[in-house]
Amino acid sequence: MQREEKQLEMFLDNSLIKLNDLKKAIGQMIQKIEMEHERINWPQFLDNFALISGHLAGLSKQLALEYTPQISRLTVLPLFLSPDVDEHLVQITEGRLPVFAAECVPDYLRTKPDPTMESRMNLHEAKANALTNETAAKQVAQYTKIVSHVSDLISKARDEWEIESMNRNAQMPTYSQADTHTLVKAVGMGTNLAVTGGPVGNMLIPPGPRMPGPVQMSSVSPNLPQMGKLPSSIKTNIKSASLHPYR
Amino acid sequence: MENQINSAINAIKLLRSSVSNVFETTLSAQNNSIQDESSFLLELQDQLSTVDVNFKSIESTINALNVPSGPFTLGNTAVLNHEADPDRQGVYTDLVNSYNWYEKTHLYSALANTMLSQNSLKRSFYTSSNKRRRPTVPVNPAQLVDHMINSINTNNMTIKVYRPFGTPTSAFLHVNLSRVMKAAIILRGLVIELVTVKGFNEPLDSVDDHWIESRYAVFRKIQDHAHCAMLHFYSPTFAELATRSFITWLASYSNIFSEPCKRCQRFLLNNLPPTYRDFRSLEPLHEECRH
Amino acid sequence: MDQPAAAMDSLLQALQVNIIPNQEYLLQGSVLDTAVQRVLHRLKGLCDNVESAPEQFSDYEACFSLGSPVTDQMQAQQQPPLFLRVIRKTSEPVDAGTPFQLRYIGNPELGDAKRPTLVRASFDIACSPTICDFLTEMGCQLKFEYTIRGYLFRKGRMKISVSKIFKINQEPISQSYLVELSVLAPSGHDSVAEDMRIFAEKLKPLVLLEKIDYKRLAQMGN
Amino acid sequence: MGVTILTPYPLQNKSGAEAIEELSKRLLALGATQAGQFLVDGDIFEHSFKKIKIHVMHNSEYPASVFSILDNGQKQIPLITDLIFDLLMLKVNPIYSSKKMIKIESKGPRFELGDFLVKLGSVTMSQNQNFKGILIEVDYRPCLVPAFCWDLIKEFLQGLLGQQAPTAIPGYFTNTLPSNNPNQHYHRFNDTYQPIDTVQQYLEHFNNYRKQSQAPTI
Repeated sequence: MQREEKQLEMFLDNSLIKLNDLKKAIGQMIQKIEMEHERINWPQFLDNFALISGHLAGLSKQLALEYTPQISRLTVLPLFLSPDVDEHLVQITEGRLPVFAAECVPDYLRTKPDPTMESRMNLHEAKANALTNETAAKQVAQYTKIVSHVSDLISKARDEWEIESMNRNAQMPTYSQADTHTLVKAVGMGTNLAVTGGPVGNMLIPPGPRMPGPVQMSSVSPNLPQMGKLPSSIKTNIKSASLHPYR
Repeated sequence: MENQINSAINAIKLLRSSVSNVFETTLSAQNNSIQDESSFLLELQDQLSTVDVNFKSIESTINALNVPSGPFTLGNTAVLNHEADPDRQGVYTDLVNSYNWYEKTHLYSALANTMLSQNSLKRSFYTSSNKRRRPTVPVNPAQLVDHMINSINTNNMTIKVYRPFGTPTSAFLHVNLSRVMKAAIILRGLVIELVTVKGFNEPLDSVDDHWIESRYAVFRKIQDHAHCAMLHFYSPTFAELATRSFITWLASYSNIFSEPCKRCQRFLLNNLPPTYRDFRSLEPLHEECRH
Repeated sequence: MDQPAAAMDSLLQALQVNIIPNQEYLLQGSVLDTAVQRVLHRLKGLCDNVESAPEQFSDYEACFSLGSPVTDQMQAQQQPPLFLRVIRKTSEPVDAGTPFQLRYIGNPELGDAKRPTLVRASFDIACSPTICDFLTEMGCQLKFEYTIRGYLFRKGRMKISVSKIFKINQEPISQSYLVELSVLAPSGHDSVAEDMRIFAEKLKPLVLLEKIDYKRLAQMGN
Repeated sequence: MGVTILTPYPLQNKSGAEAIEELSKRLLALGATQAGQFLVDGDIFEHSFKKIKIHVMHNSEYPASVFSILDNGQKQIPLITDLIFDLLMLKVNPIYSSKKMIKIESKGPRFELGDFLVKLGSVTMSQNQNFKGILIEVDYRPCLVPAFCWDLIKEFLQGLLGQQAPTAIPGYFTNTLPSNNPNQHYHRFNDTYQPIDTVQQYLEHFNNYRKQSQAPTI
């Protein structure tokens, strides 16, 4: 019991420090806006904001920590309400709250949600309570079915994707080292190409003693690029010329 | 590794959003017709500094990345380059070619336009006043020309017909005379427009070659005579006959180097062979010996 | 015009100041027939002649050797035979004016691991069709011959050929296309090798272009 | 390039320089203009033990080409190549070696007269520049067939050289050559002229000069 109280105290202290920091930051910000609004520049302003949000984030982080005492279980009771001005209160709130009276207490000590939220919450709870057990179970089953179906779809797609890409990568050797060697050896050293008798260099006999004329070769490479193409304006009725001379 | 890439991608995202912020600010400032210029400038400066910071962070993250050692396994995206269907890519070359043609046409027509507008010189037939004198171009000159060329049958002369630029009315005749000389005759309908004479080993294939004189004095001289002959034989009413006679006359040059002058019985005069051919007898004469 | 210098002198001078491209930087690889379209497509994107289809070529190549009968008698000199190749265009249109090509290829140097490409001496000499008679009479022996058909690309001064090698009876030598990346440069232009390495990287993983050790290859064959 | 006729010019007790001087003056008087110099040289590579000679020649009119003529005693095979062929000839060195002593060249002024190109060459041999004689080259550039213009060139040569002009067609053009058709006489007179023809004419004359110097009967 003592330990819990100690923890609570420590937590409250920490929170207090944090809150004070936050207060200070806000105060500085307000002061800046009020006093230096002519000189303040945007980066400074942003810096201040960042500071404030940092403090806020730190605070909410601390509140969210699991090992913090369950402060939500604690109750805060207003012990003394008075319509008169309380000087002490004025001092500790730096003049912001002069009276601790019945009209302002609900605002300051609220631990429940906002009334509008609360009404919507109640609406939903009523609706849920109105359902019979049977329909509820049915809906749950339906929901589960849908979710599992979607998850099936996704995992199946992923499997397919992985298998496919693995297959594609595995299937696609685009070159073979052995062929490289065969080709390089053939071109470089004539392996598999050695002249086997027959007319030597028959492909190279110069055409005619003097006037070199075109030699018809049996090997015609397919799909010669259709370069000499032009609008069909060349009509060579006399001597056909395959290439356009003015291109 | 993946974390690094992730952070790099995040940094890029940040940069993009900050840059788009800058653009948004400038845009809105323009729209609001800038009430407070200095505050706008401050805002802009601030945003730009954020951009700068983000950019530096990208640089540092990228520097932190190390070059991948092996190929990435990018799932199916790696198969993208396998999707190279040549049928689907074939359009590109055609596009480039037609673009080039189009550009060329554009350039040429622009050049032609400036040339023509600078020289308002009118060739014989295009003045509206003397339309009457304009030789009528036959209805189907291409066939007539082909027919005429087919019917010309001279030894050791070959004639090729070209119709560049798709004009049906005009034709280029390329005449090869033995192994002695080459000539190009530009026809309009059946009327000779221009004659170019060149040596057998000189180029006459490109269009521009028709306006370049022969490198040899002999052929320059023959070209001059050919121009005279062109005018001599000119006859708008019997265009075919005129052109035919001209070609026959031109064919008589096949013996330019091997026949001495009929008058002085010598080959050379002023280091030139007999470059003139009589229009009727086709006898070879030196230019100076013809009177 | 001054006194024309003797041709040989000016040539030697040109050789001294390294302006004659006589070094070939070479990387070789191959690609299977099934994948050649992809390689061609990639090369089309990488290389310079974008506007036209890739240049196709079809050549006949014969390799002659000079010196082996002589060295039989002068074995002491250990002069390696000289290999000369004659290349003739066979693709249409066959123009009578197209010269034959005489190519001298020296022994390939592998260099150390740092050098990215193979380097070998190489002269390309255009010549008249009498070259074969000339070489035969000179004492050269025809060693082997083949036809080579394929596509040619260029990128700056780099030349990329993707070609298929056929025996003289038109039978392909393998189910692959030979891919060669080469630059002919004057000696001392080693920086081109680095460019070639970078270009070869871009063809991975379709084609693996590498420097091939001819000596090791010859031993492997035996 | 056109038909070129090469003819030796007898010295008649004049020195080479004097003869060249006189001919130059005559050409200038005819209206010629001097257009630089020219050089034709011929080198011989011999096989280390076979009787094969390779003549490697250069002509400054075709500065990017090497003209080689292989002579194995029975026939001559001409070859025209790029200039780099010279480098290749260095590579075949142990098998074929150059005979520096009989390297020969013809050089001198070059004149243009109308369409004619006239070159007056003084021939020197080996490295110590032994003067051998004068070769006159007349190139009628517009014409490509020797048969067409031989008479014309003959007339030109008579105009230039007078009595010393050649009257017969140079043997190079009239020698019958092996032909695919044995019934048909084939010689170069009716062929289209090619640059190698000029070089082969030079080679014939060079070989004559070499023979003269080998047989000291002068």
